[in-house]
Amino acid sequence: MAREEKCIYLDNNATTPTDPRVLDAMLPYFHTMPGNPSSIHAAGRKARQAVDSARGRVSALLGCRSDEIYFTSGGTESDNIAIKGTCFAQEERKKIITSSIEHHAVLTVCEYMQKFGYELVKVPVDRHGIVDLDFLNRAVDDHTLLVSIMHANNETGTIEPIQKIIEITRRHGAIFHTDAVQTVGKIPIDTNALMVDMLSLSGHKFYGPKGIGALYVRRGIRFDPLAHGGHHERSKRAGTENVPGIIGLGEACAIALNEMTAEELRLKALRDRLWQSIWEKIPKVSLNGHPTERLSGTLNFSVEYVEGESMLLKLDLEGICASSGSACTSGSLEASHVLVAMGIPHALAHGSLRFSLGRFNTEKDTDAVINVLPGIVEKLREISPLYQR
Amino acid sequence: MAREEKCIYLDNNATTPTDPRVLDAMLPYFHTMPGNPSSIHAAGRKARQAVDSARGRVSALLGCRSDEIYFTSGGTESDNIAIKGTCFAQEERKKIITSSIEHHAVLTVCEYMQKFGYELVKVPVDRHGIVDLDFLNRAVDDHTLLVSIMHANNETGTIEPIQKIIEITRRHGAIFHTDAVQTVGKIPIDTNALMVDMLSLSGHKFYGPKGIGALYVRRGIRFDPLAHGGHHERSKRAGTENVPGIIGLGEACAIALNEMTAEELRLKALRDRLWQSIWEKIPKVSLNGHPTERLSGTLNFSVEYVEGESMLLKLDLEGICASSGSACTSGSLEASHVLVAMGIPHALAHGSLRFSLGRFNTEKDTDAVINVLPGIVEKLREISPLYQR
Amino acid sequence: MQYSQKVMDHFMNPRNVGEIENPDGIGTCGNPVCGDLMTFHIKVEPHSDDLNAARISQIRFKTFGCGAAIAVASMASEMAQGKTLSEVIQMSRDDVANSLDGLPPIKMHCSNIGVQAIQEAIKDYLKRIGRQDLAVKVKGCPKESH
Amino acid sequence: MQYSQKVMDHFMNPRNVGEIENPDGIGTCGNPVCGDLMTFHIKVEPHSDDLNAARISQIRFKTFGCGAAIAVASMASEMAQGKTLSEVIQMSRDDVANSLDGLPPIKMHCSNIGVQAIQEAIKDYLKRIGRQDLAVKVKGCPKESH
Ligand SMILES: Cc1ncc(COP(=O)(O)O)c(C=O)c1O
Ligand SMILES: Cc1ncc(COP(=O)(O)O)c(C=O)c1O
Repeated sequence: MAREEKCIYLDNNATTPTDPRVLDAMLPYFHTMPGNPSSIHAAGRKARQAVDSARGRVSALLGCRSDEIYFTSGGTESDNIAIKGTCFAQEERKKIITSSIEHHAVLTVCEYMQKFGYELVKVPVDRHGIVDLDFLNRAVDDHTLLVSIMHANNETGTIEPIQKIIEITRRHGAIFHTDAVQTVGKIPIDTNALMVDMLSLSGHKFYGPKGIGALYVRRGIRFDPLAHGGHHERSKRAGTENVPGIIGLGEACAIALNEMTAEELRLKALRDRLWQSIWEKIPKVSLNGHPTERLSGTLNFSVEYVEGESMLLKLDLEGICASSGSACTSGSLEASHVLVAMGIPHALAHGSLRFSLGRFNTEKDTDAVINVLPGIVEKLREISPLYQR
Repeated sequence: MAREEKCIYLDNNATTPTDPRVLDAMLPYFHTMPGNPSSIHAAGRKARQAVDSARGRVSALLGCRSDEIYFTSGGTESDNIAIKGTCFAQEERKKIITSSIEHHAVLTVCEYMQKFGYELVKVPVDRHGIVDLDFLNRAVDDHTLLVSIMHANNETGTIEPIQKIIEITRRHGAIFHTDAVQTVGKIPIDTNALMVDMLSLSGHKFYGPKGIGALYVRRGIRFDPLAHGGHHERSKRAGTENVPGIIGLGEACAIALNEMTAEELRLKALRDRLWQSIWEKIPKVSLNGHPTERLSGTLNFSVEYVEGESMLLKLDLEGICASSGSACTSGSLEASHVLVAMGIPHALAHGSLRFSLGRFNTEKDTDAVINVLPGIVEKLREISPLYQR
Repeated sequence: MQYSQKVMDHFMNPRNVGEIENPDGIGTCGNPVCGDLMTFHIKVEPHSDDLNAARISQIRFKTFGCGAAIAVASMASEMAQGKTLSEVIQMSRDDVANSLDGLPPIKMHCSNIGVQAIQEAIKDYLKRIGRQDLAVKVKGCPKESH
Repeated sequence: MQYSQKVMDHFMNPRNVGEIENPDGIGTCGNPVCGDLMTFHIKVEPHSDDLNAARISQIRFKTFGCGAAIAVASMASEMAQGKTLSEVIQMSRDDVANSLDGLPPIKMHCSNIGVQAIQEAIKDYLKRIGRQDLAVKVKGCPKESH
């Protein structure tokens, strides 16, 4: 369909288009400079230098040393290394704490570790998706190896108070990991000031390429590799380096460092204007996520009496790409565990929509939503048995 | 240095330049078609279709079903999944068998599994690098979970008799995995005819991009994921799919399927001519690897009285990129464990050179080697205390 | 998730949407896990208790649910329209899925509750005409989906 | 692996390569693990047993080894040339590495055996002039590297 060709992409929390500047930086490393960074010849040395300089750009964004950055294949791998690696590197502490709203890349890993004798505690959240600090405070003890709580949630954009979480965690000498896949490149992060121990990021969530990510590990924190093999990444992540991917990630970090502050404001204005219009034009909609402590590009709300996937499909036919917490859009049979954990009733969780705005969106895109969404909702409500006019 | 700019790249076993056709196929998936294959909208569906079609192209090269292919971040990850995944998915059998000449991506993983109570047996090889089938036959028993033996060795190019190895393995109901990172795309492989259970491959070894690989797993073979998370890759390998990488891998497979036969002959002629000239012009050189059962692009030989890295450096200054089994070129302090396992004396292992030819090499490249190598060897022998004219 | 063209057609242009004034039977079926819910209204003619004689003369539905659920309800309504009650009682979920050229696997057991909802309406009709004995023999909606 | 420009310079244009006819001392040091081997020939003037008076007047080396080993031997030979024996005995591996603007970490303990090999040659000289007692005090080549 011609419409599909120029889809209005409002699903930037799922993945972002690679910035053309990022792609440009990567291109020479495919054919013209093919070296393997482990090789000692000119081609290898060039690749090594490029990788080193990209590592420097990642660490500049995070305010850490470059030897605290390990390149991985993405956010999921980073989360897996952080959690499994920390567990397998020791035998003393056998308790892991996470939150009920983590991405599957953290939740499923923590659950898997139960197979190896680890106790798992999931901290609940309030209706805005903020973790319950009192609960956490009671849960962390001297047997706690690791606390893994995300920096911001991918569905609602709610930003967790990780400064306070870290304070609680440190009191008992537990290691703190945060899945910052949704925040890196979007809001400022200073690993040093925060005293975070491990932090995961993923290139394709902030205009870098897919298939590349990184794990920050504070010096002195021990972890077993997930993938064993050669001496790559200081023997902590084996496998020939994804050189173009690493260059792309470095470039994405450099761009973010430069543009983040202005972009955050721009997106917030765009998003708030969109929400304002939706709220005015569609009755019975409710915001999901924290009203203020929230990523500036994320807008998640529920539309009463209609189901999310059917709205998505109709938006899609209008050339608009968005997402939903509907069970029908996930691989599972249940509605978003995040919305449910926030106490949002199932029917409303099923009827949620997420527009996540990004670098390449403009008012034209949000205007398109405002033009078509009220009609779509109206049509679907008409055929809904729940709806009484 | 201007010379470095146009290096003659003869290190294709380390990594290959991405084929421009592969890069072309990938390009649209960076910015123009950014979708996440898990998304249900048009952008997501396009990405999903592209991934599915690439999976079909990989399976066409291997003669398997497309649902037997799992995309990974490279050869190392594939090897890790195969070995760790098989171990963690069961509790009955506690013995792993591998060979003494495996890549570190297999050897180190097998060694790591000892930490989890697995017994490890390394099968020795003969002077050509062929595994000792009698030894293997005695080693495999009913406690053996997994036999992992590479298809062809990356340093010498020696091709193992995996058909026979599989016959031995199957007699005891063990699972057979082969690291085929050096053979996929270079020689025909029919997973079905071979009855191999698991097979690892890596994109950047046959003109695909870095950071992408695959694991073939015969239907019915159980394994635990290495990275847990979302439902990607039929819940066996979590993480947003590296769409451009997957497309590139698919294209690399399609090209290989088409061109492999002719290319194998071309490379063999090129390589044999190179060796013939070296052998005529430089006294005291000896071939490493099997004289005939060998990858057609690989030439590994030892030069008496001189050390490999110093030859590499001088070649490099002449604009030629090659590799060596010298300890000085590895991250470790020891000479190639492969050459040493073949019974090659340490001094000769230190003095080995590997030229690995590939798709973009021509006679001009090998001629350049023939022009400069004799002089380099002569100079280094002059300053060698081992050399008596 | 890929929907067939037929699914998309019924999703975009659902047939028989709405309610019937003074229906002969009303049936509802829903799967709370999936968040799908369907309500069918039917008219039966003639008003017989002979399942081979009585036919569904008019049918209307409303659906809260994903694309598959809407398409299933629409397709099921089309398939039931004009059929005898005994024919409709013999219809299966697979019949509907097949008529839609298939459903994504995950939607099969979840959104595919159209036939059950219609059968609930038939049960309701049978009860209304005093044939409780026949009503209990009709499968209708599975327990967990009421 | 990145070599400094100094290392590359000495690797490309090694100074003092060769052997000496009728040397006053010969020293060899090698690390079988790394595959590095160095042999130094020295001439000493005056032929004194006063370590502060006797100087290395001529020095030549041969090396089997990687780029670092060749550069280390060349640099060590330049540094020792003209120095008194006591000065050379006090030279350390780090002195050579520093003069080369550093060596890759992995090469530090392996290829950096130039100073030891020269000290072996001094030991040999002292033995030849009958001062076994002084020879044993010179460190020379570490045990595992003979
Ligand atoms: C919060 C969060 N964590 C982890 C991930 C996983 O990252 P990736 O898909 O790059 O592996 C994602 C996105 O998928 C995410 O949003
Ligand atoms: C035989 C063999 N196995 C495994 C690997 C690892 O592959 P990758 O570096 O793509 O992870 C390589 C190359 O590095 C190899 O040559």
